[in-house]
Amino acid sequence: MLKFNTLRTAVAASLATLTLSAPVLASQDSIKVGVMLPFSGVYGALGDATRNGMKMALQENAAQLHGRKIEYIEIDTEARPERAPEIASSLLSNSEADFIIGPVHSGVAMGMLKVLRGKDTVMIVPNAGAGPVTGPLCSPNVFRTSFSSWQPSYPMGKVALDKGYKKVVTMSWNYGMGKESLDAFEESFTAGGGEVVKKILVPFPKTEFQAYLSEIASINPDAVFVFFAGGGAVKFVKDYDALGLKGKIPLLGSGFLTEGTLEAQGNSAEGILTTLHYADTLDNDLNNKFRASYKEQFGKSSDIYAVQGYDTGLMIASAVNELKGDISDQKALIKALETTTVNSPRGDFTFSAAHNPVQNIYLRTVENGENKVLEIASPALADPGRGCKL
Amino acid sequence: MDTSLFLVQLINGLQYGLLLFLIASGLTLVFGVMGILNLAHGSMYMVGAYLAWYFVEHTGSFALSAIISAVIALIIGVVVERTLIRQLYRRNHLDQVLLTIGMIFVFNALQSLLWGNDPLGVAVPAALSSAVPLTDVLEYPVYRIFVALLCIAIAVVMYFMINKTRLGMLIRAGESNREMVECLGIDIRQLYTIVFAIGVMLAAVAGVVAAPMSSIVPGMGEHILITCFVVVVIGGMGSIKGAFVAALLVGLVDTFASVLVPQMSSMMIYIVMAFILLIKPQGLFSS
Amino acid sequence: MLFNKRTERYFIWVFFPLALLMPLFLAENTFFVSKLTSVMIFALFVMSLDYLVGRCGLITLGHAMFYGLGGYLFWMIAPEYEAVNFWVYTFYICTIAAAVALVIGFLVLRTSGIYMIMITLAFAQMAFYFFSDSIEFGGNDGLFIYVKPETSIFGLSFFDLDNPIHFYYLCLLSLFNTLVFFRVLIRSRFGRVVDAINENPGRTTALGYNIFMYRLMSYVIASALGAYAGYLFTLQYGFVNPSMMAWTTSGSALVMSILGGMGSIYGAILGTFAYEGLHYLLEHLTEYWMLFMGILIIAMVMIFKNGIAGYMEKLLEKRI
Amino acid sequence: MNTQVSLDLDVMLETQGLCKYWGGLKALDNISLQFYDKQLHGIVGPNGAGKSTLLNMLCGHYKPTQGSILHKGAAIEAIKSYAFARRGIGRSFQKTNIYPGATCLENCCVAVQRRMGGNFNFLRSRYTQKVLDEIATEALEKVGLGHRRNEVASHISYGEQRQLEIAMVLATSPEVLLLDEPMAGMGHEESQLIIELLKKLRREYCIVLVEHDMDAVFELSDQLTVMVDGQHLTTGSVDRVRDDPRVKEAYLGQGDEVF
Repeated sequence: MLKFNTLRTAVAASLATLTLSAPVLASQDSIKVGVMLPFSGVYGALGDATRNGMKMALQENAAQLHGRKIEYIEIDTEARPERAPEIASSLLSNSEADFIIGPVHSGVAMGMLKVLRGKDTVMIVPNAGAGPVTGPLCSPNVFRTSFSSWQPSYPMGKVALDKGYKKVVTMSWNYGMGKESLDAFEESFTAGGGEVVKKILVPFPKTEFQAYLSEIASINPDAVFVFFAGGGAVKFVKDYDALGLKGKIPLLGSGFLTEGTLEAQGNSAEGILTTLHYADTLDNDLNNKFRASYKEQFGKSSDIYAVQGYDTGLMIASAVNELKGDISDQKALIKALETTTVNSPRGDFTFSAAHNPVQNIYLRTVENGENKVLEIASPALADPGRGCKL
Repeated sequence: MDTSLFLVQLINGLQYGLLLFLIASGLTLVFGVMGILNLAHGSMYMVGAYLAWYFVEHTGSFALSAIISAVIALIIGVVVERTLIRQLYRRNHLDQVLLTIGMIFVFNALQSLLWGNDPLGVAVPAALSSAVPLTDVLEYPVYRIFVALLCIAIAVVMYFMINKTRLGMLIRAGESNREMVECLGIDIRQLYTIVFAIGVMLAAVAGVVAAPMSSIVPGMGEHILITCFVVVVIGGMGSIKGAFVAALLVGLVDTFASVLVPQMSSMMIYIVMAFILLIKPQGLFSS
Repeated sequence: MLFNKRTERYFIWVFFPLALLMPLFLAENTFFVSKLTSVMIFALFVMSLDYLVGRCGLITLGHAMFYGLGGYLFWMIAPEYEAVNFWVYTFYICTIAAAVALVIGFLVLRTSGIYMIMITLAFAQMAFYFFSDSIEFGGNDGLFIYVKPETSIFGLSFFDLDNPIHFYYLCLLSLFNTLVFFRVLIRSRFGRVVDAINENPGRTTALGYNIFMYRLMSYVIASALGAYAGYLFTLQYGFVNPSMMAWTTSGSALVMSILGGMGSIYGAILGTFAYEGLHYLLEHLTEYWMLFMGILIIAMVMIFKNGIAGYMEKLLEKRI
Repeated sequence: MNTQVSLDLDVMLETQGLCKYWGGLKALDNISLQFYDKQLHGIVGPNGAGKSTLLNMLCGHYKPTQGSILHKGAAIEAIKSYAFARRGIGRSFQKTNIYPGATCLENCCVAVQRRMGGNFNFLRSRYTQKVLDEIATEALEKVGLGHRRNEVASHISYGEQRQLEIAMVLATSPEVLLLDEPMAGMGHEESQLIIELLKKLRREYCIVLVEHDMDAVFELSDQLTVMVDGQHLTTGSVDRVRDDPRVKEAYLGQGDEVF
């Protein structure tokens, strides 16, 4: 018994010093890619898909890497912003990552930026749409392969006007991404003469929508524009249907409303109009190939997050290729990344001065459980990058 | 707010409150009888929802899945009580808080392992999928009415069980005096196992019935857990009646706050709770 | 003697010299320096909680409110671009946090036991949603803080907060001072009453003490120090977010405090380093770190309930 | 009926029409008593007679439903429970109520310190004030625990813990001692120690003694009150009470578990 106790104590005491023992020493040859994504909790699914997509791209394009191997350092951010600076600095100084990929959550993005702006690494955001990342807080070493929250929502204003909607209620969670999305919609919608009769901001992450929907029903606007994603999107669309608003008041949304959630939403999602920089059903060779091999490799359907991850991988591969595998010169690396044209499943895109994709935004509708592309709502749309001095 | 909207919101609030009661009743029952504060109660709600989804996918029948899920929840309850909770009766609340925080970690990890992190949904059973029109635009789904009635039914059953049956008598006795129950020749540990299992089952059943009208996502348990705490604390810990009144109160406050004071809506229930505790530090219906 | 337990003296003689020398070995590895810094900051926070829970018997699940408050207060009262004095703002923040704690403590300390756990949680949630839902305070995404205070006293500046090593030493100093402060507090006559209240509140009332005042005072002290920790955290990365106030922050701080050995004060340092170390190790080893963390917490409650300090004391202290 | 014997002594503590109801249950019904300085007032009665309830109200632990408590003529029933102790009303408990983890000396120091002040002194060590230690030691010696002063309270015998309990009350320098069954659960010899102690103390303080050990009460009391079912039965000198037929009846009715 005494022996056991001693052992336990010894283990316990040594725990205190564990933080000091540096982990795996990396080989010099490999390119180190730090991955800061949520692998648990509400955003876990998004983190998974992004990672899968990125790895797939780097695997497919291994030939472009000029013999350099990729070493991944993956850390679960748990979507907890307060941990972000710490993890980011771990990847930056401890792992000396050449690229840091992340995050999904905008709050985490802000925390990462705090540490990584202007540092000797390249941060590539594969999802978080927070405006400031490629706006006032933009930085030469920060790129985004996804979108700014302005981008997918802005074109919807025009779509709504074309449909003849004059009075619209907008609604989202009360956080940066949500508010930026609503503002972008409002910007184009009111510029064309539309009126936002009510703007509802639901505390994040509340999903009790019934009270708000009842209120919308009593206002009875021409249409409703919303931003929700993930579990909230599922709940919202189901409630919208269950309370009978569907079919009476058209539902418009930023595309995330119906991304990765269609199966869970079931019939309730049919007919929703959304705008986004991608759709599963985009009919081009790259996309078809991508979807097939993703399904084969991971046993489930790909989604937008996988595409964004994939493009991140493509972008790294192409930059490494252009530099013949030597990425030690940060200026050259950034130059190479800036000028890349990514041949993405979503269609080719380039980067704006603020390092945000200049890309097509598609108008989609849900049909038979799929996001079907109706048209290009806005070709090669660039985020205005307000406040960025690059 | 005009009258019809007011009435609609009233229904919304009551319906939300009733669901809250269903979840909170297990929490308050376990606390009242056993003095155990189960932070992992929300995880049981999550487990119920995931089980419902899993069995609906495999059997196609919602009713059947509900029954299977409830039985599994009972078994989980018995196992958890026997192996873990049993060690804690003589410990303070702090240890209970920690143990059950540990359980939250474990349940969340298991959920992620078993079912992944994608948001999932369960279709409303066909028999209950119609809706009742309320206003020109608004309808009220039959399933939600059904859930509200079910919650009331469960409340009534609990009321009778506690006040009229032998088990209920023991539960009431166990609340006030452990020794007395033991004097009656009852093994109090058996009683505790039963009560804990029922508590877990109630949470899981709440998860099951909520599944068709919500999204099944990781972490769904924690958010509801805190709201349930508010309910249980306002009602008076251990009081089923209190939980019922408090659940309706919280449901209504939350619903109306969402519409009337949107800026403060998520703070509102906590403000109400703090206010009530300042007047009645033991909650509305404490024993 | 201030540190009356042999175990504690050993610990102090091992930990602080090691911590003092650490940057010499790790100077080029800025990550470990800043990781250690943030662990020390959190240890300071856990220490204040440990005093409250372990020494005063006041179990709170809302202590993180003050951690977050420390950060937000700095953002609120500091001018946006002017340099401010670290010590002056430490004083401001601790004072304001203490005032807030005085009001909240006055309300929550009327309850006890499980109700106190709940009502502290309620206040913390209120604060969380207040900051999370308000656009002025950056909402859910949090805020950046661009000011780094300077640390001169009478024109002499010892620390340059932009330098991670300097900041490391500032935090180490703060941690040591806090430890000493709590030791002094516990040894004081005030501490005697606090101990008495913790051991037997009824008896202490019967002896004529107004135990409410002592509890309130302890609550205020612990909260002010909790806010100080949050202030340091905010300074480290210039970043503040409502998730600092989430109940999970309070929860993990409680776990660390227990792991270290509740009420031992120095155990807070042990517990925080052990927990953070384990967390770091597990999350680098496996994606399912949560599972192992959960099992470890359960195991800890079941078999390791006296914490690391408790077991070390069992080995090192003379039997009476 | 008031059977209070008039004595030429100062009334220290007085109750007037004191009642305590627990819901519908009358734990204490209309009790009016006077307790004199430097006298030992015994209170006896069968289980459930309300003796402990009375004591708990005299020390401020319970608030009376009706009636008042006068200390030196001032009504004190409404003041806070800790303020009773500050007025010099100290009590011991039926179940041992000490700080088991602290030394005997420390136990008494807590009691002494309340009066000595400096309780909100955060910096000065608790071990630096000699006077405090001396008074605490004095209290310990008074009850015969001087040799145990550095022992941890949970390590001393049960009888000694009961003595410590009294020492703690004495250390607060009270005027009134409310003793709730100080001899409960003690062996004969240990009880004898307490009896000797009380004999010493009863000319220094106003003592209210609730006790089941009848021989001890008869031996010690100057005044004796008998209570039954929350009601006051009689009060008087030991001899008078002992011969009172109603007392016999009351106790016979209860069987003979007490005598």
